[in-house]
Amino acid sequence: RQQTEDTADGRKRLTIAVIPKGTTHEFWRSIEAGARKAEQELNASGTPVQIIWKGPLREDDRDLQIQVVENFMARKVDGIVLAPLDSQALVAPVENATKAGVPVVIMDSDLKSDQYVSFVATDNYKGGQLAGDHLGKLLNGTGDVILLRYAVGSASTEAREAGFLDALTNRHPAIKLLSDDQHAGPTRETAYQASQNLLNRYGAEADGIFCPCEPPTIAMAMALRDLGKAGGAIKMVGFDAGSKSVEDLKNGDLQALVVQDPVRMGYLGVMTLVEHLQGKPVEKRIDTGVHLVTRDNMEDPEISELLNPPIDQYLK
Amino acid sequence: MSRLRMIGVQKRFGATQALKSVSFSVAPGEVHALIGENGAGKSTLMKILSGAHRPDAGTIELEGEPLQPENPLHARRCGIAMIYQELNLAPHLSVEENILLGAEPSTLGWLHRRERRALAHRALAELHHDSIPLDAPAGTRTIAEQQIVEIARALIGNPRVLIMDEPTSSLTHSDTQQLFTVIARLRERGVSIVYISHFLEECRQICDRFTVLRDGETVGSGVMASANLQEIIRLMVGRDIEDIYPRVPRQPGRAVLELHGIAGPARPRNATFTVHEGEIFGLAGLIGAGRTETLRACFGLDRVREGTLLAFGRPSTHGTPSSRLAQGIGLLSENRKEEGLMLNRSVADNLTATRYQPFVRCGFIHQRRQRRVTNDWIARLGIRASHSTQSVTELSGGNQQKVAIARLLHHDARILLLDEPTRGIDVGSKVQIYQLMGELAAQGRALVFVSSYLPELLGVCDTIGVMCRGVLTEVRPAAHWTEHDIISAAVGQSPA
Amino acid sequence: MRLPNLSTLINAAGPFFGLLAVIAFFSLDPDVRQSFLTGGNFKIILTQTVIVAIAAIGMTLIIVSGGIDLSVGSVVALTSVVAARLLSLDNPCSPLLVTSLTILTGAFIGMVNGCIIAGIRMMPFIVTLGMMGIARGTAKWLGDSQTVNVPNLPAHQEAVAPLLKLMAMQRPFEFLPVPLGVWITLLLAAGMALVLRQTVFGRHLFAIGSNEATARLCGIRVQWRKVMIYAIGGAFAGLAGLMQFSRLNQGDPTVAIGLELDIIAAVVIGGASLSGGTGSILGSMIGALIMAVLRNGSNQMDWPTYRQEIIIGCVIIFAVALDRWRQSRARRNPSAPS
Amino acid sequence: MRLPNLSTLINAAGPFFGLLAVIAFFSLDPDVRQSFLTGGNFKIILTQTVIVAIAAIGMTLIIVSGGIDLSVGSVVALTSVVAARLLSLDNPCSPLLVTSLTILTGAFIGMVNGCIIAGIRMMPFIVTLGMMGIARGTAKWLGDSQTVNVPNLPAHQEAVAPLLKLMAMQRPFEFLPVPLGVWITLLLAAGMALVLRQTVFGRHLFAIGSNEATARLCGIRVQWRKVMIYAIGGAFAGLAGLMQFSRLNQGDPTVAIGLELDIIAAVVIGGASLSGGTGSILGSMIGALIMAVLRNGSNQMDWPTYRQEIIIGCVIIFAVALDRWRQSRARRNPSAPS
Ligand SMILES: Nc1ncnc2c1ncn2[C@@H]1O[C@H](COP(=O)(O)OP(=O)(O)OP(=O)(O)O)[C@@H](O)[C@H]1O
Ligand SMILES: Nc1ncnc2c1ncn2[C@@H]1O[C@H](COP(=O)(O)OP(=O)(O)OP(=O)(O)O)[C@@H](O)[C@H]1O
Ligand SMILES: [Mg+2]
Ligand SMILES: [Mg+2]
Repeated sequence: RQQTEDTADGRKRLTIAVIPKGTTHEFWRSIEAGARKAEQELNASGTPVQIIWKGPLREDDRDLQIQVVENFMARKVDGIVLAPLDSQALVAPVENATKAGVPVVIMDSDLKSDQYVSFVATDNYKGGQLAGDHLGKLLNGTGDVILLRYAVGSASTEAREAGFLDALTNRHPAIKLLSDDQHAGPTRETAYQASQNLLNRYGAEADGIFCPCEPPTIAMAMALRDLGKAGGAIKMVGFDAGSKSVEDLKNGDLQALVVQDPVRMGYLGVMTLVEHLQGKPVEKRIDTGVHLVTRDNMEDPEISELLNPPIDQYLK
Repeated sequence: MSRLRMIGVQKRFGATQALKSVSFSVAPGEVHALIGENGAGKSTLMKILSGAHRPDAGTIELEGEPLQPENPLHARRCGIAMIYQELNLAPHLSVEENILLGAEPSTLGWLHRRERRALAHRALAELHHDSIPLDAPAGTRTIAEQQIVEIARALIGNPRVLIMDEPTSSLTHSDTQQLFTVIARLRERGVSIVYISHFLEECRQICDRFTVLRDGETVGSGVMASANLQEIIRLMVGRDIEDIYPRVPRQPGRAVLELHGIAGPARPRNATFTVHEGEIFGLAGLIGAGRTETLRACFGLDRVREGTLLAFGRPSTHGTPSSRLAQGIGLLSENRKEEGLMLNRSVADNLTATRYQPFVRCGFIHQRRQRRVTNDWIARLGIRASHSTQSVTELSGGNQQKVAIARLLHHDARILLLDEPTRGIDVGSKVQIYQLMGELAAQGRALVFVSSYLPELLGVCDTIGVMCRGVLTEVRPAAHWTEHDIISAAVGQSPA
Repeated sequence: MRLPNLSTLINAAGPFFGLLAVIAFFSLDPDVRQSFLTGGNFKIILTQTVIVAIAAIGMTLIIVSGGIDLSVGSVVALTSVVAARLLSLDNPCSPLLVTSLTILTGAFIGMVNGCIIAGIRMMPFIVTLGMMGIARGTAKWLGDSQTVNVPNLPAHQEAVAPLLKLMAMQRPFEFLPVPLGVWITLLLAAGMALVLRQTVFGRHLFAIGSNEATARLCGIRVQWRKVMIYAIGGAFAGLAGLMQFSRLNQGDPTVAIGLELDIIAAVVIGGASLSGGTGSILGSMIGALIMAVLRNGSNQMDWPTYRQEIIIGCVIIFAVALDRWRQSRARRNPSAPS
Repeated sequence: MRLPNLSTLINAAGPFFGLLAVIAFFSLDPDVRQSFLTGGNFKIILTQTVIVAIAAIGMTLIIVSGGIDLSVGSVVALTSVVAARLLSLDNPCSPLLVTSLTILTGAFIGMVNGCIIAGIRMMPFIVTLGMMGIARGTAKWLGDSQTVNVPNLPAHQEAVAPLLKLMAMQRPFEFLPVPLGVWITLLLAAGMALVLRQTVFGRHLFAIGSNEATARLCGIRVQWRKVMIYAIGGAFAGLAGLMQFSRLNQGDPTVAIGLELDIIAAVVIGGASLSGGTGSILGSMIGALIMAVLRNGSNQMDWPTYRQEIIIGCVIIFAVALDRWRQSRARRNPSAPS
């Protein structure tokens, strides 16, 4: 609540606002866990830090996210870690905050500006390419594929979709796209309806499916199961390590998942900001990595931690 | 030469031919009475003249020039103003705004404040009602004051033809007289006035000539002074009515409704009276005296603040409409349109709304039986409806009222509280209702009859009480009252 | 007891022909027809209609009585979270208990709506607009701003299993067996249609919607009835929330945003008037189906999302305009008494 | 011409005290006060209110005349896309032309609403509900289902620059200079308040909302007026869309979902009744401010989102309940005529 408050040992406590795009998906929960992890480590190492976790009132509303950024700027927090809902819309508030002396670290999705401290994110385009290549391999280079897009105007998923499409056209030209202009919408319910309706139309012809983030991945797997086409009849590659998706992968309903490392993203976002506040130089672009997970490698300890991040350890 | 002529005007609403060729004319400076039964087409004819409806056929001439009123604005510009039968006010707007509505003095859309107030004030002053505050929202004034506001609005444009559709149905006696002096003044100025009323005595008092409509046709016209009332009634109804106030022999029994010092939230302040089985108890008073509120308090619609009420000998001061209905008390509202009826529901549903038990089997309503019962009532009361599932909107005012009364009969109410049951109803229907009331009393039911029309109170009731400013001052057998006594009691002068 | 009479049927016929027209339209294209006009697809459509349809039953009661309920979408989200939370307790509740508590939660919120509307005599639009935010916030609060997933433990999964069956789809390419939820919806719709048409309670609803003052005068306890009506509407929303849970296998506090408008549109397309006094369950069900068929068909036609939105918007306006026109014509040429 | 009279002021006082109460509440905590009660923060609040406030001016006219417009949110999105598209043409339009065309687009949609409502005599709720989908779909169509960004070329950026100034915030920690958009809002609010109170048009609006039949019989061309009212409402929504563009520096077809409910809430908190005949621009502006202060304050208090939603819901119900209570008291003790 207080911008800078002297703690017992006389050191200034840093207040850092972490602003996700939304709060309901597990992905954001992992980001929060990462941020909390950083908070705990910093506090333990003698740098008092307070993290404020604050999502927008309505998910996916850019103006409401701008309002959150502005309100934190008015509060004169020491810094902001932001996952911008849009690469353009958030430019002005971020630049304003920077001008007002509130440094901003961008995470997850890009921002069309250079007035931020650092950009900490997955390479989403690369993630999409990974998915495209893997699906191409699964189908041996031929077949009919469905792309169920996420939502209108979401930069990170659009990059994945673009990466996926480019991988197909460049390296697997024999694969045909059955449908690539349907949007799943923001919730699992909207995604489920769209999946059911799409599969009803193309279920007989399709050989492969790609979904670019958590809600459509889970919903499409549900729809495939309804149809009895799960388990390999239609090969499916999803994105993000929702606990349900991980289960589906284990059961073989999903053939592969492209996963990011959200805990690391949250952790590095806060750490980078604190380093910047302490006057240390930081990288302008920090890649937190993407990994292709299949049934074969999901038991590797490194991957296993990605799939089941130790969230509860950091969130009380 | 006549100022206004309507020739062969026809109008059809769906299946009803409201007007089949009506002709009439008015001269400058003439007050012309338009008389007819409910549903004869009086209001429709005048609405055509004022541009609210378009005629199907026929011509209208104003000062010899053909006129086709396109809409109310056009008619107003041509000098035709109308006071509608139903109150037409914007309740949220102030009195002044209502008076000037549609004729606001302005330049380029900007209102002139001073001129506005002066105009409104002048119009009210002409009606001797400049005490009505100009800035008060119209909805908070009494019904009578609202009626005055409407009349003031009609006077604003200095009309050449002024139509008054039952302007006095909610005015007090003195306001009515006030209105008549205004009418006389306007007549001297050469304004032509069309005056519609079911009170034939009023028409006699101020009208020069009359036209009678029946079933959408002109059936007669003439000079008022030389016509006799019986003659006019015969023209209206199409038959002779011997006895306007038929008396059915009856015997009062035990007391069933006793009020002791009943006071409501604002009105009444103190009402004490007793009604017996087989008695018609009349409640007289000026508008705003609190008669409606007395009935509403009895029926549990308004809170009873003080006093006690005994129904059928048992104390039950506080009640709700449902408990009153269960006791066998029924209320007929004075406001048919807004409270009395569900206009878009069927006759059957309206008629049986308070008592479904006779047709309920295992929780479900047996619809055929419901319709059969409804048809019985339709036949017994002579309601003009094509079938029991017709919606009530499609009935004329008098028949709507009969449906509302039939509801009380179907409920088999032992005490009937009737608030202005004859308001806006033609002579023929009135007689039917009086007859019915008499029969009900003869069956041993108790009736409370609220009316502002003294002759009918004196003609129908056994006992009459008079209310003045919320206090029931005086109760006497009807035979011991005269019209003059009632008026003096109602205005608060101790009766001679 | 009697079947609904002729005029009721004719009134419902308008929306019904609308439904046929929409289905016919999507069947024009032979490619689409192949997958669209199949038993399996109609099973999908029916399943997708369940949530809107159940909530629309309650909304029909509310709209017939002259009210409106904007909080339904939020209540669906809240109750889906409540169901998920109850099943995530250390000792998960039994499916029956979950069902009853979920429905009761909905009914409780409806009752609060009703009490405020009846008690302070406020416009239902405002009260339920406020409740929309309150219920949504509560859902987020209960869900800790996240979706609530039932733990993957034997005891919990056992408790969830029967609930998941409600909306589970088997044999995707055949019409039968239709999920249990569809049968429940049909049963409830038939039951409430009877209640609305053939019982005193139903008559009172129509009376209140048609003219509240008259209803009061006729001894109907209008304020109590309103509390009841909103509570029943809330209970149906609660059941819809349970179906939502069953469909997603999770409680999602952000689900069903704007669903209330779909539901209201369904009821209105089905012939109800927002000024109260008219409406029928049958019509509302058909209205809900029309919306679902439109959505399904647009997906199958591969129409972009925007075209679907535009067309649904046009259908809403067109359906109601047609209804007005039909009614004004009916008034002009009144049919013989039925 | 005269200042609004006493009773108007007293009517507006209710919401005004509400605003003061909300501000006072957030100032209780000394820590929060430090950042909350600053010129910079109030500048932010005002800027955040602009879009809702501008749209609320139009909505006030519509609600006063007894209507409602659910399509406003979608129109804001659509017009923000239109502005972005016009600026992205190979030869970008001049800022002035963009402004006029954007406003005209809004006015056009409002006019279509008005024509359907007045022409077929349909309930505004339904018509604008349909239009909500249509406008949203059209926005997505025009935007190609994406946000529309103005190309980063000199000619284009030059055209955009003046428009971005509308909502640009300079010197974030001082109250002045307030963005141009705030001044425009104030000016328009003052202008429309005058129009509503002091012109024949305003009179007619109140008359139509208070009693439509009477208005018609008094010679007011009700149907024409309605077309005009909805067109003006749409024009204000169009201007709000321009402000939205200026704020986001992009046309966003998915922005402002559900904004119409915020706007309606602002107007109603400001003392208007959804049944028509009452309402004031001043009140609506204060209503919009209350909502923005609540949102800003909750952020500063570190409240979780859900608490904010619950509280705003409660405030809506409470504000209107209070208003009802005040009015019923006023009716019981009528003050002397002013
Ligand atoms: N808007 C309308 N739609 C359908 N029928 C109508 C309409 N207005 C009037 N009617 C019918 O036209 C006929 C004439 O009605 P009108 O109101 O002119 O009668 P009236 O002579 O004024 O009766 P009252 O003395 O009761 O006022 C009636 O049968 C009435 O039912
Ligand atoms: N809605 C209201 N608000 C404030 N005062 C009212 C309202 N309705 C009625 N009153 C007041 O209550 C008193 C009695 O009302 P009302 O005119 O109904 O009496 P009444 O004797 O029944 O007259 P009548 O039956 O002849 O119309 C009047 O002084 C009136 O001003
Ligand atoms: Mg008449
Ligand atoms: Mg009365």
